[in-house]
Amino acid sequence: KPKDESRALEEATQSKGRIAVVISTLNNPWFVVLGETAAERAGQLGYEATIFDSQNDTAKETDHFENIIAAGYKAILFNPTDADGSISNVRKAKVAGIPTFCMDREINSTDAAVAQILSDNYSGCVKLGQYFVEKLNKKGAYVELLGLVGDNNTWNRSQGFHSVVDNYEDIKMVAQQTAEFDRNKAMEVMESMLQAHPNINAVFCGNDAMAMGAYQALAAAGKAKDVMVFGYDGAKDVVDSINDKKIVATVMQFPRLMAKTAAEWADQYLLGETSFPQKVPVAVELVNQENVDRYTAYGKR
Amino acid sequence: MEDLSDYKSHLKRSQSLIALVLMITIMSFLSDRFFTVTNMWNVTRQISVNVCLSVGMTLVILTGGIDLSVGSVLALTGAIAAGLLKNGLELPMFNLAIRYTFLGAAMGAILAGSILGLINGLAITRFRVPPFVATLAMLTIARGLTMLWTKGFPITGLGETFAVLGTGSFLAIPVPVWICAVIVAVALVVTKRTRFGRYVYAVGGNEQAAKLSGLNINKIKLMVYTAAGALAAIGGLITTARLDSAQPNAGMGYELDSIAAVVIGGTSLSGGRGSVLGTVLGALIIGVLNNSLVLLDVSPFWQQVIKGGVILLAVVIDKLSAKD
Amino acid sequence: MEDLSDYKSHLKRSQSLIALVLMITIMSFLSDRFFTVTNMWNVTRQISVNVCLSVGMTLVILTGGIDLSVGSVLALTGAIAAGLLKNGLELPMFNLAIRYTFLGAAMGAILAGSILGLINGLAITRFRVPPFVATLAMLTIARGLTMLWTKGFPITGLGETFAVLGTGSFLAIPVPVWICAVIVAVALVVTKRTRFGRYVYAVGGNEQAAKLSGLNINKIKLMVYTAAGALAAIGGLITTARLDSAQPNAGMGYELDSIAAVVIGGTSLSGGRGSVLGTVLGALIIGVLNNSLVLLDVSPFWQQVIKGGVILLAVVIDKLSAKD
Amino acid sequence: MVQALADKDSVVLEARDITKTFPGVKALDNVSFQIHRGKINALVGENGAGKSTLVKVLSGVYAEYGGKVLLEGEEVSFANPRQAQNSGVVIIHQELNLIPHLSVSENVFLGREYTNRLGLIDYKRMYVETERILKQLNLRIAPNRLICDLRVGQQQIVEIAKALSFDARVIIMDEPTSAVSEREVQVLFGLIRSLKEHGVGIVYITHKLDEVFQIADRATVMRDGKVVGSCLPEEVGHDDIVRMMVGRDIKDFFVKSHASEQQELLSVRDICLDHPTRSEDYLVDHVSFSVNQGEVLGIFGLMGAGRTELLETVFGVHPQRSSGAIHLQGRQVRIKSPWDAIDCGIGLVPEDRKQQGLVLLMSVRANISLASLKLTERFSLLSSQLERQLASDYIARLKIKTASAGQRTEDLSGGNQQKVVIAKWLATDPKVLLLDEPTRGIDVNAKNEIYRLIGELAEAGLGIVVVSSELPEIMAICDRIIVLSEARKTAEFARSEATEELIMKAAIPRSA
Ligand SMILES: Nc1ncnc2c1ncn2[C@@H]1O[C@H](COP(=O)(O)OP(=O)(O)OP(=O)(O)O)[C@@H](O)[C@H]1O
Ligand SMILES: Nc1ncnc2c1ncn2[C@@H]1O[C@H](COP(=O)(O)OP(=O)(O)OP(=O)(O)O)[C@@H](O)[C@H]1O
Ligand SMILES: [Mg+2]
Ligand SMILES: [Mg+2]
Repeated sequence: KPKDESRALEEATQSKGRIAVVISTLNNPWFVVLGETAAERAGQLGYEATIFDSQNDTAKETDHFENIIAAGYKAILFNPTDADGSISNVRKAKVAGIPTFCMDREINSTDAAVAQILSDNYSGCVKLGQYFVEKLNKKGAYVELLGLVGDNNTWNRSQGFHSVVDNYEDIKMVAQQTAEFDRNKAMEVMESMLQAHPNINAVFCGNDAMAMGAYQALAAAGKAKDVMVFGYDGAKDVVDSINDKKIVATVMQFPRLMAKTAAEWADQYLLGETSFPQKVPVAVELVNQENVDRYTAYGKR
Repeated sequence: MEDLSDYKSHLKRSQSLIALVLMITIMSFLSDRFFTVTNMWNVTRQISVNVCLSVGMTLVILTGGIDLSVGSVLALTGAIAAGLLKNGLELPMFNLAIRYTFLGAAMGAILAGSILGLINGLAITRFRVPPFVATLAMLTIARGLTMLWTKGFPITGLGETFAVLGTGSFLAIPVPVWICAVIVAVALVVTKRTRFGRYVYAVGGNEQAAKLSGLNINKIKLMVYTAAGALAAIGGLITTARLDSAQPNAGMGYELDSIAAVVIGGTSLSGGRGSVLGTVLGALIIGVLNNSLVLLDVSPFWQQVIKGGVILLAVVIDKLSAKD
Repeated sequence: MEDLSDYKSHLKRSQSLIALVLMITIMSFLSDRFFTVTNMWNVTRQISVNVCLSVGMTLVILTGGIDLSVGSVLALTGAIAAGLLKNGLELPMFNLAIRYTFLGAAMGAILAGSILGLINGLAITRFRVPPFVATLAMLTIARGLTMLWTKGFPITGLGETFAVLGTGSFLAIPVPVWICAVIVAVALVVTKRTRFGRYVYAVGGNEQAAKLSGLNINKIKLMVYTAAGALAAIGGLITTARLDSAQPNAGMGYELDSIAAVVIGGTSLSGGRGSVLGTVLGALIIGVLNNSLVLLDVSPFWQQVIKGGVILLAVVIDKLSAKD
Repeated sequence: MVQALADKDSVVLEARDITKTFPGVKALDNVSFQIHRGKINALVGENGAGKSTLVKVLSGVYAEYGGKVLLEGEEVSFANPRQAQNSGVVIIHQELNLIPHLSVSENVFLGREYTNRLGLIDYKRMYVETERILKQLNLRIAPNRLICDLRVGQQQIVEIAKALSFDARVIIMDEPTSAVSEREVQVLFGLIRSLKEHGVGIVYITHKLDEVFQIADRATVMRDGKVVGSCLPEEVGHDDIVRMMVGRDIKDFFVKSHASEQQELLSVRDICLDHPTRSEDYLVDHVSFSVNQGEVLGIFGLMGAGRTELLETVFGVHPQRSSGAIHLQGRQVRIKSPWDAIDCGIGLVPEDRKQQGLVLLMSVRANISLASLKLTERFSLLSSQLERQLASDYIARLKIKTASAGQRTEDLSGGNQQKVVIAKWLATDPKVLLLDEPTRGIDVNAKNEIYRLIGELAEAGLGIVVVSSELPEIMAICDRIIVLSEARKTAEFARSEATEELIMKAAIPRSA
């Protein structure tokens, strides 16, 4: 008897069921924003949302999917760890009748997820690369700080950037090192790089945490004025720093927008809507010292 | 007395079992999704990789050593299997390109894992590097090699046959669970019923006495680390097959999970005491815990706190009840 | 005989020194940027956090234990300091909001670190949980608490005074290096010249004998883990101050770096043997290595392979030369 | 009445009706025992009789027990060893309790270091004090030497020094001489006598009954956790005490010679072992010896003469540093490792059974079969039936007292542990058995059984090499005796030629 009661209670409070938000990692505030916004929006729409942290490990993500299917969730708002490795997870959910909506990162399959709301790292970095070339006047030496070398976003960004910058013969990359998306590592690596290459003109960082770390190392070495720092993400620190004319530019992605859209589409899907575009790119925008007043952390003002 | 000591060790072994049963019982009340056939296969499938690593880790720890490199070796061997399967191996100097079948690639990965383990063993026995340092170095080296081999990109699209290893079922039981079961069964026979197994305990129990009893300590250690490497490779194959993709940063931090399973299972880190069965229980406890936290909708930040607390509690209960 | 053993232990201690000098010499040839004053301060500043953690780790390992939680404790205490400084502490039940000065926040963090360490110690001594498990649980718990405290976001904008701790200089020497130097000096005196220090060696060398000599083993262990927690908190303060921001994911994997420094410095993982000075050398070796790899523009793919190889080599050289 | 009162006054420490149980064992059963001021009370009894347990109760190691402990007539209950020490009750434990990587001085003063005004350790004072005590004990080593660099014998003397450094009313010595040589024993006895003159009450536990007669004022005998009697040594004989200990008569065993002159089994020529750190120096310096079938060869020497190293070298423990030729039954063999030695039919019962002989965590059965596990295989899997059979054969044959073959060797008494080690080697069916101090720390009864065993094995045609520090033992059981001194062989005697004087003369180093 008590079981029936509790179930009745359950149904009363969560009439629309549970939604899972699977995020590749919560180690970075950007993804925390993505996950929490998705969960919050789903909550507003009447669902109970739970966030899952895949800790950058596709195998952990697989575990989560299996558990989610077993637990009977209604839908999955999904930020994949890997474009290829995550496909089988989404397929599994589909087979179990659970719709998946990808956010920010895509999966290399068009028949698994209901829809993919994507932030295009590659073209974002193309934009950044163009601005980079412009600011350097097509001439100079720079270093690049990569993210985790085993992460495909690291390479998407790097490749987008190089697809532009490598066309200019007088712009030379004098060193390329990894700082694992980490502010502290970036600071330390930058400190050491400045020893080897004291006369660089710019730093390109694969995310904003590294941009902040690199900037701090430059500031400590008294070179903040001579070396331009470029980041990627649109984190609060960096938007503020651009405002303060410390960092030159970053690329704004819109995690809140993507998360909200995904949650809303999931709701519509569960209410019977069936036609969604498979891939929806959410434009990424360059934030520089001229237009920074239009932006705030992870979005538009 | 025979019976007494047997009984005692029996009780000791069943401590982790009690903790596990307790957890399962509580969970069955808390969530009606928990005690279902699908979910049980989920849990066992999810722990299968950890079990592979932990069986090897148990052997290593029984000799009084430790292997921190299992996670990296898993990643490297998974990538090697995927690479061989997908691109074959080109040997330009011989103007040769070898294509691999599924089996060939799997064998190649296991061979590579064994060699990496053997190198650990050689560093430890020949050059007397402490196991912690030797395998820590290997952790870094193997991760670096994984990056070099994959160039930082996942290797995907490995085909149906290979995927079976990770996602298939045989007689309604998932293939990874089968693999695990076979490994555990072999490990049980080896540790309990072969000379080698006995020697593993003897080396960890008292290395000097073992040496003076004519055991070839170095050989035993080499074999143990090699086995750990090979088992990590099997773990790598399962992971890769499950994801249909070899991830360059797969297996990060798995060494701690694996050591945790071994220790929760009652194996002593100073060697000579413990069992494979205990390790399996330890892995199950961790697996059930992970699964439960998800089923109960615990928020990810709280999950870590609770997970740490439960592991602590499991061991404390174990110790307290062992006291009487 | 007397002279011989002195000479031997002297030689043993200087092994890591030789490895370090060798590395520095080679690097001075390979890069003229290496042996400069700025770069030396870079290296020492960069290792300062690891030295803080490793001094505590040395004490713990000397007693025969291990502390895997230092990285998480560093993150949590750093976040606590930043949170206290920035937002103060609200105690709604008392209708009270406390604001913290720089010093108050720092003290609060160190207190928190000590408490976390004490909890480790209590789990180990009162509930006889193996140190590996107890501190592994704490690793998870403290990370979870960090996430809860920060809600997953960095806490930034901590002000000039606080930043001095990380980026300031005093008499042309970076403040973190000063802090480190003081910690090392105190630790040297404590380990070599105080009763407590000798007891740490005694507990690790032969716990039974130490107990029969009337030492309060539990108290010594409690103090050691508490010290490790407090030192991790100092590391947390430095990290936070250097970045002018408390990162929720700070300190991940630092436990392995720290243990590596201790072990490369010649301290035995089974306890009772080693020294703080050796640990400092170990940390320096790792620091110089990291710095060198960047100065030489080694590709990130190769860095890990080389790093592992050099660590292995350093220990092998050590062992080989100790043989004769 | 007056007499009784005076007697009572002289009691410093008293155990009254002490009962102590361990899980499954009643180690002490209503034991009463008195320690008198200025008297030496010997405590004897078989292995496992409860001697160590009794003195551990008296010295605060075990805080939970039934009965009373009285110090100067007042009941005390020491919660830990420190409290006992502070009350002047000091114990030298049977097991060495030293910290390997601390110095001699730090070990002597562990837990009560001298400190200066800053609270830092005052090494200078500690060194001076340590040197003074070591001098009394005739041990010439620097107080800052690390314990791990000392030999066992020296370590034991440090342990004694530690006890002497207290201002003790009662000193309890649990087998303090099990690892030290005769000369040092005499030094120790001199010291004990002077302590006695200063009114210290002394308890002396030993298995060497000769020592009881040499030094004790009174002897108390324990058996099975009870005190079975007490006597004045001058009033009783050796056999009386033994009878009390074992509850029946036993006779000292003398091995009869079975040596066949023709059949040379093992011959060792010019064995050398280099010093690990000093070049040009040897731990074993061109030693040659041979053993015939059925012969018992004794190797005598003072502490540190190199006897252990000699056996180890023959057994292949130090292949890199050793040289020399070994012939087995006339054939030259190369022994580069213990398993080579075992292949050749050589077994080694090492000096320290706990550190080197046994895997204490493993069962009696597993220890017995460890070196011959191959014999218990069936279809290349271990057969527990075969193994059990093997173990029970030897348990019966060697009369090993164990609850079952499955019991952990850790829980066995010393003599029985030693028998397990011997059983392990017999199971390999050896031709030559090397025994290093086979009777150290075991009681008369067990000793006699081991002597009997040695005799039986020799009779069965084995060649036996026995290293011992006890001259009477060597002279009783060996057919031939060689003497080592400072790594060199200095003499060889047939049993008929050997006298204590001759042997000692050869054993004493020339340089000393
Ligand atoms: N910690 C312990 N736990 C369980 N049993 C014990 C323990 N210590 C001693 N015993 C048992 O108590 C009994 C008495 O042991 P004790 O060590 O006092 O003997 P002993 O007379 O000193 O022998 P020995 O001459 O070999 O030193 C033995 O049966 C022993 O097995
Ligand atoms: N590991 C070692 N390093 C340096 N010297 C050693 C070592 N082991 C033994 N020695 C030295 O070798 C010599 C012989 O020692 P050994 O232990 O063989 O003597 P022993 O005759 O067996 O005496 P004991 O009665 O102590 O067993 C001693 O001078 C000792 O100091
Ligand atoms: Mg005893
Ligand atoms: Mg000896």
